[in-house]
Amino acid sequence: QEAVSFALDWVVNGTHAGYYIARDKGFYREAGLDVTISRGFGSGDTIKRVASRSAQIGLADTGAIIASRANDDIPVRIVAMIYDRATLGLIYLAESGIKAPKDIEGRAIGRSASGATVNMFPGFLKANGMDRSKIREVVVDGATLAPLLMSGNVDAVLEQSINIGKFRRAAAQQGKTALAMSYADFGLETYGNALIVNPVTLGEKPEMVQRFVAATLKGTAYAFDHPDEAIAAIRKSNPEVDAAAAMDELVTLKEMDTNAELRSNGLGTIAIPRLEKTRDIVTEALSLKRKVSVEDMYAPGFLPKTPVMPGAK
Amino acid sequence: MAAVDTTLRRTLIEYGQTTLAVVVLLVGWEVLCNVLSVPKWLLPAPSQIAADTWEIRAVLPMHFGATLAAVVGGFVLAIVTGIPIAVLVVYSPFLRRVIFPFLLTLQSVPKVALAPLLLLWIGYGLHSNMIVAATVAFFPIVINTATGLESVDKELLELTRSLDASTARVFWCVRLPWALPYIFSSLKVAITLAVIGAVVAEFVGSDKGLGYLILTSSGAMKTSVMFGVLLLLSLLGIASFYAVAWAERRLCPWYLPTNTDPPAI
Amino acid sequence: MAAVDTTLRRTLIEYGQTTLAVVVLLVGWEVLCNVLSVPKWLLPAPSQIAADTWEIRAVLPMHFGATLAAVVGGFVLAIVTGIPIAVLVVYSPFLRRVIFPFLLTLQSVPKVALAPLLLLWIGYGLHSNMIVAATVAFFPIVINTATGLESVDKELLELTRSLDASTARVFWCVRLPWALPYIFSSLKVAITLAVIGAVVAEFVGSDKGLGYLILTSSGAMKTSVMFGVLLLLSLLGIASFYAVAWAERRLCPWYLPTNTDPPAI
Amino acid sequence: MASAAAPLVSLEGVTRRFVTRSGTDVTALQEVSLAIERDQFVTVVGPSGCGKTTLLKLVGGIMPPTLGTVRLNGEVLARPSRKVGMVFQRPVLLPWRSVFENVLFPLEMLGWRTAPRKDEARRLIELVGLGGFENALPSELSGGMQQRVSICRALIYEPELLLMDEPFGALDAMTREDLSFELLRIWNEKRKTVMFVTHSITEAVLLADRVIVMTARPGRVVMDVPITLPRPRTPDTEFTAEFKDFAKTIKSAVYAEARGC
Amino acid sequence: MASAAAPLVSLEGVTRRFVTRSGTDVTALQEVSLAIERDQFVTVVGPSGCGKTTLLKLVGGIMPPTLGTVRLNGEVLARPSRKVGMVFQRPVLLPWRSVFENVLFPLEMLGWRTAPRKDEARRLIELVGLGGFENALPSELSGGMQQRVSICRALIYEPELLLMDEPFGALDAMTREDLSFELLRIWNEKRKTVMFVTHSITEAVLLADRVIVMTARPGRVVMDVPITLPRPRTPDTEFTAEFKDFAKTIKSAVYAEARGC
Ligand SMILES: Nc1ncnc2c1ncn2[C@@H]1O[C@H](COP(=O)(O)OP(=O)(O)OP(=O)(O)O)[C@@H](O)[C@H]1O
Ligand SMILES: Nc1ncnc2c1ncn2[C@@H]1O[C@H](COP(=O)(O)OP(=O)(O)OP(=O)(O)O)[C@@H](O)[C@H]1O
Ligand SMILES: [Mg+2]
Ligand SMILES: [Mg+2]
Repeated sequence: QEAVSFALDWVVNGTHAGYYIARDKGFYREAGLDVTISRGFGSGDTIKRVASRSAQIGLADTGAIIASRANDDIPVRIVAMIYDRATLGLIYLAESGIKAPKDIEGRAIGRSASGATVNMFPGFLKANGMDRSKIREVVVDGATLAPLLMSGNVDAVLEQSINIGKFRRAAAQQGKTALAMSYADFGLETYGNALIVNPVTLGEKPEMVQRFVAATLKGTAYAFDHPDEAIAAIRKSNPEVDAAAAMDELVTLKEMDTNAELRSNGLGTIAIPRLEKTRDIVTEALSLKRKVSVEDMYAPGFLPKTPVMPGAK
Repeated sequence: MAAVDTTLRRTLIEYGQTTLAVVVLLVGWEVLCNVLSVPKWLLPAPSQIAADTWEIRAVLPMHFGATLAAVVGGFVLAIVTGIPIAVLVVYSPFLRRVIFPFLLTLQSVPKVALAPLLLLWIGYGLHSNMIVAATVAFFPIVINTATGLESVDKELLELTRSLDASTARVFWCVRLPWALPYIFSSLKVAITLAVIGAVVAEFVGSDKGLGYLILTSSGAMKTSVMFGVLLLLSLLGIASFYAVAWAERRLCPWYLPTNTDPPAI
Repeated sequence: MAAVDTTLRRTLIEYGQTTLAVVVLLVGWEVLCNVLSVPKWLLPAPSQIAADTWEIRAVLPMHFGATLAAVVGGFVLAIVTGIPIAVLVVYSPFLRRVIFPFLLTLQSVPKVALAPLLLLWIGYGLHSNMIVAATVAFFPIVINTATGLESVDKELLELTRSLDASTARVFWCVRLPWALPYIFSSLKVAITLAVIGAVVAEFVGSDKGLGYLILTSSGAMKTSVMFGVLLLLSLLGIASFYAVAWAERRLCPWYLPTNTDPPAI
Repeated sequence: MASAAAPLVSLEGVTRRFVTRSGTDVTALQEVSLAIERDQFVTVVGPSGCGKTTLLKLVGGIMPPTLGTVRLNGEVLARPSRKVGMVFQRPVLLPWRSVFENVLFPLEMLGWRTAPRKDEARRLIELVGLGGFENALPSELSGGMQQRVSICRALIYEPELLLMDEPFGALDAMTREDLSFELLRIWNEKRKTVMFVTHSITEAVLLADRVIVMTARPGRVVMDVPITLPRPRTPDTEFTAEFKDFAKTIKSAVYAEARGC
Repeated sequence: MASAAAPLVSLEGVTRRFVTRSGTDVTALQEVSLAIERDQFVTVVGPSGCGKTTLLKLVGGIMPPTLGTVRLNGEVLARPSRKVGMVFQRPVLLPWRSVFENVLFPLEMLGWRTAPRKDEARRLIELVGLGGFENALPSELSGGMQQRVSICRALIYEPELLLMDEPFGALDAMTREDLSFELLRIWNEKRKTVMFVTHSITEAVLLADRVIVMTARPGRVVMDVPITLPRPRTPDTEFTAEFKDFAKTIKSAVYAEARGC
């Protein structure tokens, strides 16, 4: 058994079901791997951990990866895509009357000071011909976004759509409905979280990476098919995870990853034109110093030979 | 006998008052939440908090223990670094001038911003949580100890000088005991800061502890559990503060007021 | 004339030593980064930090000013709440027993966790940043002031009692001046905590200030800018600390050592 | 209970005990009964540690008796009276105030205006030989100089009853003599009552209408001698035969008591 | 420079000035030259504030002179000597230590073992009349009792040169007399040198080989009287004619000096 340390992007949640079920069902063991999963402290931190090889494999946002390659040349490469589309976007209440991006003008929105969703917001505005000066922004801590929206202080918040479940339930308590709007649906079609590896590791242990990716994708597909079992696997080692919230997150991820494209190419695949597009959007939004080339961020050839299809059903 | 009775009665009254105050607050909070029907995610009622927190009772002891260990370890670390630094600063004007800017830098940089970097350098785990807790807690100890060491009665120092006593002896037998009211005053502050420091470390780099629980429960929008954990945390803070106050009472009764209330600050 | 010369020379030497220490550190850091070729994203070199921070020089004054205002406001707020609370606690054993658990709760709960809720209740803006800064800073003031007020010479209090003096007069003319070494000791701690508190408040709910800059630069993976802002922040901390030390020297020279170095702690 | 006929100060069966940190009881005063008439100059002598300071603090109302009652003007003393002034055994000055400000301190405590008494303060400071030190801090004075400041402080607000605990203890013979006669002059002129603790038997006899001799611990009054020497007293009084008789009586009482303990 | 023939203590043109916070200069001692032979018992008298304490602190080496030199055994005093013991004017006890521990304090400071001197400590405490108070804290003692503790503390390590600053100031006449003769006995037995500041002219003459009279500020030595009274002295010495002559001479010197300032 080869020991592998794997760093998540953030605290354990429903989107991580695939790794836990892969470990629980023995997919990793079958691949000869002994995987230690540790929580993340934000994509930026995970990237640095992988770069400094204190973790061998990591899960991080593609935008953050591109930025860190461009700004500081941090040595990491994408080997597989987990979120086929970035979940960046807005969450708002149906009762607010917002229907299209334009409706946000003239209203107050809540956002945190930084993060991918915030970084991409200008791009979203530009793509939809909106004027930022017409929007009043309230900057708060990420944890406060939901209460802020529910209390009616703002009409929308910049928040990943993966978290819609929690908002939905909080809104329901007040007899309201929470909805999500993705940047990806309005001109900013970018990739989301990806698996990353240090190029040195790639050179030393390509086999191990391949086996890890294959087992991970297998676990992800299994989790899509058996969500209850997958959530239970998470809660076995992380009892603090809330089952209902985790289920929402897993379901959202599944919806995202079971599109036509992945159904034909298999989980984890990366389309070069889409990656380039993502790079262009990010480079402009973050006014990065340089345009990273594809081979500078993506190491092809680590996906399984036989594609793993998202969901048998 | 009568004296014992009075003491007992007084103690009961004292703790009774404290308990009463807490109970009144909790009841008021509960009533307010119900009357105004404050939404649960804004400010959950105590009953709600208790019920929801009770559900995770199985994992609580483990998380509580992790935080407690980081607090105690960080506090001890803060003492064993803070007091020697204060000593250096008091005895050597040169070191004072050289060390102080760095101490102040370390102190004014928010640990929340520094902790991720620190953890990247020293790794994750209990030891790093302790170190973060210590960095948060040690500054008041340095300042108060230094002030205390410098406040020694001038003629007492002259007495030791007339005996041509070594610096070490004067330190241990005169300066340090003299500074104890200052030191304990700072330890009471430091212990609460150690609690904060441990939790901050758990926010940014841990997968257990009360700080981690706060993070996960707030992430899952379980406001009531978050409040429950915050209350547990404040219990930890209160208990450790009174433990320090108790130690002070045991170790240096001479400067504490006698006839006033026992559980003084 | 000779005396003035000596004083001037001594002052120059002192500041020279401090400056030298800082310069040595910066140069060492720079050299180390270059020699070991430490990656920029792990620890950027000072030259890198300076260059990258220079690029955002246009917005720095505004952010710096916002944080400064929150620090000063929070510090003042901490003083005007902390000292009265200490007074209440010292004069009324009943209030001590009732207030202390709440103070300790407020103190042991990490402000990073509390601030979002607080901001939700009291709104966003400079005033709320000040309040958060004050909550972080006020506890040492309470503890040290209370200890100081209680440390008054017993016979001095007997003297005032023999004059049947009002509590207010004894407080203003005896207890408060007597407690000043304790109070200033805590103010030196409080000012650095106010810096931290202001930044934490900016982390969780602000669109300006050095805290906001740290968040955005770390979010955009600009490590060197983040370091630059952290250094600026520590400059703010150092300057405000020495401002308090200077005020102490002006306001109460009587208890400070005379013949030692002027820039004592 | 208050009546014009009542003595200014009266103690009835007053006992005062202290509980030490180590838990033992020390009886400082035991069943002391005593009455002091208005305008009397009473001196108290007794071995060190016999309870003289304790006695003064009880009369000053800054310490309650364990048993018995202390009356002032016939009324049970519930709190210190503003008519009482106290000179402590230690100088107890405010370290951050100059000599001048320390002397004015009681006026502030009493809530009186200080302006009208500033000249008086300067006069008192001059009187005790501290002219030129008005702006000095206590830490810049010698022991005896500090003690003199504390004497000025007790005189500035002209209390009716002066309680003085070894006020001249740290002074040289001459300053001591000068201040003694100064005190007698003030007492005579302003008609005050004085309780004065001293270790000097000569001083005790020279100043007093009445000398109270106390025993060693537990403190009790063993002798209460009216001093019938004529007034005004002068430095020469000391050399009269009557004076020597009084001094001898008291000395033997003090010595007997002390040796006996 | 050191030689057996050199006096134990010698001051050559010693001046000591203080700068006050308000910026003025106070000259406490001015051009004092003085030699003290081994085994002498020297008493120092002078008006309050004339620099007696300053003189003792200079000899004790805990304060440097502004001008001039202080020699001990012929060598310039660069740092305090362990052969010198000091009784301060204030008791300066450690508030957290019991009487017994306070008495043993100098031994710890000197780095000596305390065990062999514990009996001696107990004996000294008994001697000054504090038997039974070994475990009391200083705050539980009267002023005079604290002063006696500080006397024991200076005696415990048997220094060759004893500097005593009004050691009996707060004591009653009898305790004072007892302790004076006790001190004489120790001095005689252990062959020590003593510099003793007092305000009592009687005490000064009774104890001394030599009385030094100082002037008021700025302190200078105006009179240096060898006391040729026979030894051993007893309480009766005080009543001899020679004694009275000496006392008178000194008294007039002190008074003249003081009145003159
Ligand atoms: N706070 C205290 N705690 C315990 N014992 C005390 C306290 N204050 C005084 N005593 C004891 O009470 C007794 C009398 O003390 P007091 O100060 O009245 O004596 P005194 O006559 O003034 O002596 P002196 O002449 O030395 O000043 C002493 O034996 C002392 O030990
Ligand atoms: N730290 C100081 N700062 C300024 N002046 C001082 C200081 N110490 C002493 N003096 C001054 O020096 C002079 C001599 O003081 P010293 O204590 O030697 O007098 P003394 O003879 O011992 O008097 P006493 O009999 O009252 O104790 C005094 O006038 C005093 O004001
Ligand atoms: Mg007394
Ligand atoms: Mg003196």
